[in-house]
Amino acid sequence: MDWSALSVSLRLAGFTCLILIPLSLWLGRALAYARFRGKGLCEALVALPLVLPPTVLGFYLLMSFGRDAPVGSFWAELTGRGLNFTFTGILLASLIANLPFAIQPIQRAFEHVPHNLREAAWCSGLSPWQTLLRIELPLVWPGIMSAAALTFAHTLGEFGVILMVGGAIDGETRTLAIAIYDRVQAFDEQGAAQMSALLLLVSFITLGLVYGLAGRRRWVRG
Amino acid sequence: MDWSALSVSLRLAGFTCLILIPLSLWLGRALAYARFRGKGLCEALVALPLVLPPTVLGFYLLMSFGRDAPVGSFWAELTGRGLNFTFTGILLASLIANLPFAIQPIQRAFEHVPHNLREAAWCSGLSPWQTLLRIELPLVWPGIMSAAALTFAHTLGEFGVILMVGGAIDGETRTLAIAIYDRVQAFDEQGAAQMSALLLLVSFITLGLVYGLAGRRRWVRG
Amino acid sequence: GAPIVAAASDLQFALPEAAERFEQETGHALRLNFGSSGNFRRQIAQGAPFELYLSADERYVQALYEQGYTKDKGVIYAIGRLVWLQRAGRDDLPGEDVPLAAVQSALEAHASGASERIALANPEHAPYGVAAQQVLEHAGLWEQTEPLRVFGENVSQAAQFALSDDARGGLVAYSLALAPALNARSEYVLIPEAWHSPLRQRMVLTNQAGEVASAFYQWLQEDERQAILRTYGFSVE
Amino acid sequence: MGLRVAVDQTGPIPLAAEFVCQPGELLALVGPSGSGKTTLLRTIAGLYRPQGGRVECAGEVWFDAERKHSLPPQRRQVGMVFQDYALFPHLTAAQNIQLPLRHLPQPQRSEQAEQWLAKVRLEGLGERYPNALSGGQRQRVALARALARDPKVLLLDEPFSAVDQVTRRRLQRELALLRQQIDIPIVLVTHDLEEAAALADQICVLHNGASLQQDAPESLFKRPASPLVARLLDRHNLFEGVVVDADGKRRLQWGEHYLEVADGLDNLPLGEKVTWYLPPSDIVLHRRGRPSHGERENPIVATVSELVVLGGITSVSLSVNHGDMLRFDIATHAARRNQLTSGAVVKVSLLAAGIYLLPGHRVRADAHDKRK
Amino acid sequence: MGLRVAVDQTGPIPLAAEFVCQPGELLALVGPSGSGKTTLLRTIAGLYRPQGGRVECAGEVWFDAERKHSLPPQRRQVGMVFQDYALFPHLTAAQNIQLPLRHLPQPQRSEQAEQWLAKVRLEGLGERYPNALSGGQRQRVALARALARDPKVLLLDEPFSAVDQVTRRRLQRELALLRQQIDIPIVLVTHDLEEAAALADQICVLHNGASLQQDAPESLFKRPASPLVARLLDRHNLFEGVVVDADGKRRLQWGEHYLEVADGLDNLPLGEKVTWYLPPSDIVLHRRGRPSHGERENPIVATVSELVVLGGITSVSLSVNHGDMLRFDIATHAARRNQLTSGAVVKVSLLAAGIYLLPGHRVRADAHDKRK
Ligand SMILES: Nc1ncnc2c1ncn2[C@@H]1O[C@H](COP(=O)(O)OP(=O)(O)OP(=O)(O)O)[C@@H](O)[C@H]1O
Ligand SMILES: Nc1ncnc2c1ncn2[C@@H]1O[C@H](COP(=O)(O)OP(=O)(O)OP(=O)(O)O)[C@@H](O)[C@H]1O
Ligand SMILES: [Mg+2]
Ligand SMILES: [Mg+2]
Repeated sequence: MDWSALSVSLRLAGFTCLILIPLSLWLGRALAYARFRGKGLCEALVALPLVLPPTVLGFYLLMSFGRDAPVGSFWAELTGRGLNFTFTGILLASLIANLPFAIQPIQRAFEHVPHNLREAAWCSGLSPWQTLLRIELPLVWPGIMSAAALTFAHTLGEFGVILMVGGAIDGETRTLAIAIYDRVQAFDEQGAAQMSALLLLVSFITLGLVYGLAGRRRWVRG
Repeated sequence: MDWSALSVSLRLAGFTCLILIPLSLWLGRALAYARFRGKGLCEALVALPLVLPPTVLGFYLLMSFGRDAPVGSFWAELTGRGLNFTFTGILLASLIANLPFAIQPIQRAFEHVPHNLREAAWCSGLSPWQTLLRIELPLVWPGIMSAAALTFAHTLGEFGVILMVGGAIDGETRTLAIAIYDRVQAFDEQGAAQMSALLLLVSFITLGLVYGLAGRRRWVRG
Repeated sequence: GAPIVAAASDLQFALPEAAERFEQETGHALRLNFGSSGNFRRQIAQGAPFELYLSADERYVQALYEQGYTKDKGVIYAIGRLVWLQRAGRDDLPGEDVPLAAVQSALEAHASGASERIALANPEHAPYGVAAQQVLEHAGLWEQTEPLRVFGENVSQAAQFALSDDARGGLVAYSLALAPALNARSEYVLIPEAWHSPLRQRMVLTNQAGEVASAFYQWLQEDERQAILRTYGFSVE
Repeated sequence: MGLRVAVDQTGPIPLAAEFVCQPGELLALVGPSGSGKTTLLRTIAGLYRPQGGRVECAGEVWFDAERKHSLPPQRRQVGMVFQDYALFPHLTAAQNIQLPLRHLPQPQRSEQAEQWLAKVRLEGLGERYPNALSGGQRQRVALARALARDPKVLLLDEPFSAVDQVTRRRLQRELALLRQQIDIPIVLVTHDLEEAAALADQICVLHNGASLQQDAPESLFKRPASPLVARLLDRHNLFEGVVVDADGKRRLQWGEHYLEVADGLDNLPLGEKVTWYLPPSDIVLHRRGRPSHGERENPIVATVSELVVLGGITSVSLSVNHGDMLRFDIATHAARRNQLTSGAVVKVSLLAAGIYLLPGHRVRADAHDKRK
Repeated sequence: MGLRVAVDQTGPIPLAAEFVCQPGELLALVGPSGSGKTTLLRTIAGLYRPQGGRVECAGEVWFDAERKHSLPPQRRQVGMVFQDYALFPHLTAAQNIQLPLRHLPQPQRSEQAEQWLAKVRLEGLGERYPNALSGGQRQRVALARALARDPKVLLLDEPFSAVDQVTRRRLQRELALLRQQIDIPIVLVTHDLEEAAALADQICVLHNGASLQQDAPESLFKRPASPLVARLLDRHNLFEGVVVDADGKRRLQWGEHYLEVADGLDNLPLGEKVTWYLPPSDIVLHRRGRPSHGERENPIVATVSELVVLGGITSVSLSVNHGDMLRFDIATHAARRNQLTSGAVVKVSLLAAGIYLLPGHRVRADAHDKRK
């Protein structure tokens, strides 16, 4: 069993959720409450990372993360390190690839928050920030859980983008998905099956916990 | 430009949406309204197709779609044709791979339908079926649009599963995503960029339309 | 850590054995990454930390050399061979003299309505795919097989296709056919070398190569090591 | 043949109610907030299934807990106004009203919707979505939607609570007209006892899920079955007395007074403590310097302790010597004319015919509903 | 120093209202459903920004359209009861009430929440989520949440509409107690004119977004500024007359009657048509066979056309010869004693002091509010 790959996978999925969910809360909320003409186009734009085949998206990311490309050189100047073939790089790639899964459920959830509850919160003296924390977040919680679950699961399974940008470096960018892929390619079906089972088990437990917790809302319906 | 690949892609994405959305309406609604102990686990199960790397999922599907495997032989007996390397096969694979994207947004949307509106519909004499059509569907519409958009976009970009089950047969299972991948692999970056641009454009327009239409709900908020 | 070697997928079985022996002899460990040679070429051009690159396609090495990412032009380390691979136990393996008889019979079956596929790697970018195309063209079957062909992304996937229930078989790398993992499940016949242009595989040290990688590079070129490659179905110049 | 409801369960919402409503009759359900009125309406509509009980309407059994039989809401054909309106947010006001009219062809449907809109005084607002309507306008759309259904029974959960008095009067008139046209049972939940008295043929008083008394408004207000009912009906003038013998006649001793009672005293044993009730209309103020009718009946001297002027009516509270408080209303000009002021000493008569002895009840100071 | 509101816009919701509410005062906003009451409260709370206007409270400018200044709702510190309650569904009743108390330490917070729950008579229901509460219980949680806020101004949008009469009375008493403790302006939207009369120091009458009249309840009910106000206040007895000279004295000709009027007639030119109003309390029924006070003032013979008994009070409609309808209330026993029955001919006096001549208005048959 490739434990270091599992650890990379879990770290990648964890960090992706950790960064992407707050970001999507902000973006999804903005999209949910905003009313402007080009909103449909904006929403379409958010879904676009999905449309490219992962390897191709990975290819374009590899190109733009390079030290000669704007993104990569900016990052290199900032940190002294490149993006390609580093954990940071695959994390960034994973953030981009997962954006649609994270934003959409959260946006929909915010759209369902009754406006008068926000007003009632303001009238109870809650600042916009407190309103977000104490009223909106609990109400959009199922949406957040959906977003987190989809992001988490998809990051675990993501392969094309990560392989391209990360280069499958042991202990840094080689995820369990890549390891399983390698096993399949090497016709080691038993090894692949074992790792797949492990991956499925870990995900199942994680997701089961997430959904189980999210489902425990006594206040839903009478 | 590979027009036949584009046509396969659009057909695949279209049919996937067409079949998956009604299915997810049924499943997502059942999950939303049901209250049972193992519900969290059920929901986790739905997300699992995401967790496996697409190629690996594809590999397992290839195995189980084979003529000697249960699914494949059942299908062969039914229709006289195999599933692997056919459009039907990749459609089935695409349905499985996209299940999580379709079900989750729809389930969340149904969870937000106020119970008393369904009751009011019943008291207005609407059968459960009419209630679904005239009350619930309009109310979950944004969720359906989210599901359709994610499914559509993801099917266009899906590559690992489709290639594995479909074998890239021209005009039947070779999608635009595969064609783009092949261009990239063949170091024909210009070709890849052109096709990518086309894919992005088509998706952008489709999604923009979808969201634009979905957003035109005059009744949302005062 | 140990230097990373980026190697073409057809070396999946041969190279680990070589690396293990190298470690026994020198005490130096290596990390092996297998994958698409094309992807590796791209990644090396982007500064990937690969020290040795064993490509299935010598043109990629050439290109990297010209762009200045490698120490030199590298050397040919092996020449690949092609086989007809099919599931074991079918009882219809073609004879050595008529390796493409299976393709013929698949074509005949197709004419009568059945559809058993023929798998090969994608000739657009996979070297073994190019060779397979040449073989079929040589036999004058390229056009006819069009409806039966399925393309793997690489030669490994082509082998998976070849062994699936819905395929008659496929044209894949000899090195895969010899792999222990496939031995029990498959049978094969060799394709004459003359039917396609030689699959020359070239390796090269990248600019990042350190001492260990250079040592391995040299080590692989010694005659006795080439025997390992030979047992895995590569011929050597 | 009308509506017969009997419901019985111990939890989670305790219920023990029974009532009947004949076709063409209007039954008002009254009771404190949380007493189960909405739950009972939901039971009739088939939206709530209590553990035990039976609902029958027009000779059909809609619900029978014993036989585990329950007709779905669609087949019960009720017209229901929900307490929180439950308007469909994605349909305009007119479309909301048209929804139960789907059996009609479209032109007729919109015509009827227009008519209903007019009847609830919302002409011209048919194209508005509910979110662009005020609270009372929404409630009226809900009312129109329920009435449009052509129902077998009409269930109205506080249908006028959000509209102003003038509009409410008009809607009540519409409801009264409707009652003449269609011969169905109507169950009305209301908090407004005047509304209940004015509109209902029967009133059923609920408390903690239990039906305490069902009766015609007049008898109910005159003869509450228990002190609790009296209190729930916002009645005052509920006192305790003892049956005594005074000069050979049965009298009700109340503090220092020996009250003459027209009815019911003779059957009671001497020394029995009884609870009695006097409707405010049977308290007669003696006019200054002039005799007035009924003056000889139970004259009582009392002190004005409170005067509340509500337009043309003044509500007077008198405290009698032993501490009890008598309340009644008189016309404001009469109060003025008799120079009623706080602290003034006045004489009133308690009409013997009005005194009602509650059957087997006594007023307990602690009789206080714990559940709200 | 209290609350001063002036709002002005043409659309989408037309508004042209102005009112003042002093600290410690309770101002009732009354008006037909859809007249803009909720919108005005929302404007005060900062949830709605009209195109023009100004809101000032406690010397602070909260909103000034001209200067494009608007304080956010958080900084206005209002306690608001929303018409649809707007309870937080994910918080229990107690947590809902605790939300505006976040400045207090937790133990104190829960203690206060308990106290508020008790004040709105919801002891023991603190742990319930709103979906397990009845309509009236929810409304009371909303009320407690608004009161708990310790606000600078209290905005109550029909806060008692969903609770029964007895509970309502108790809540009104709590509100009255609260008013003695805190010295803030309270704005109450209500449909219940009696409630407005009983609770409010000032009433402001709204129609189609415009404020028609603000006044103390008594003066308002006695002296409505216009027929429209009278109608909105559900007043009847609004008639038309002509100023005439009879026997050298100014009189108001009404049908065949020449009415004596205490005030205001002398300033009017002869022949002027005026609208006049008579509060029901100034109509005095002549008792059978006995003279009664004020009998000589404007005696009128009329026919009883309708009698509605509402408990202790009977509402009487009399039709006079020329077709107008007089309405007033008397005690039910008085009605009985005087043998009032439908069709009976009776004599009443219209007290000269009560007749109020509306300034410069005439009753138009078509004066009918188009918007609801
Ligand atoms: N889900 C629930 N679980 C437990 N108790 C509930 C639940 N829902 C409602 N109740 C309780 O049931 C009782 C009856 O509620 P119901 O809504 O029928 O009252 P109501 O008479 O309509 O009151 P209101 O006049 O305030 O509308 C209330 O005390 C309420 O708290
Ligand atoms: N979004 C909107 N667009 C246009 N008009 C609106 C909108 N929202 C409300 N209105 C209208 O504004 C008017 C005032 O509404 P408001 O809610 O203030 O009335 P209200 O006096 O509170 O009535 P109620 O007593 O019925 O609650 C109503 O006629 C309503 O139809
Ligand atoms: Mg209720
Ligand atoms: Mg309102």
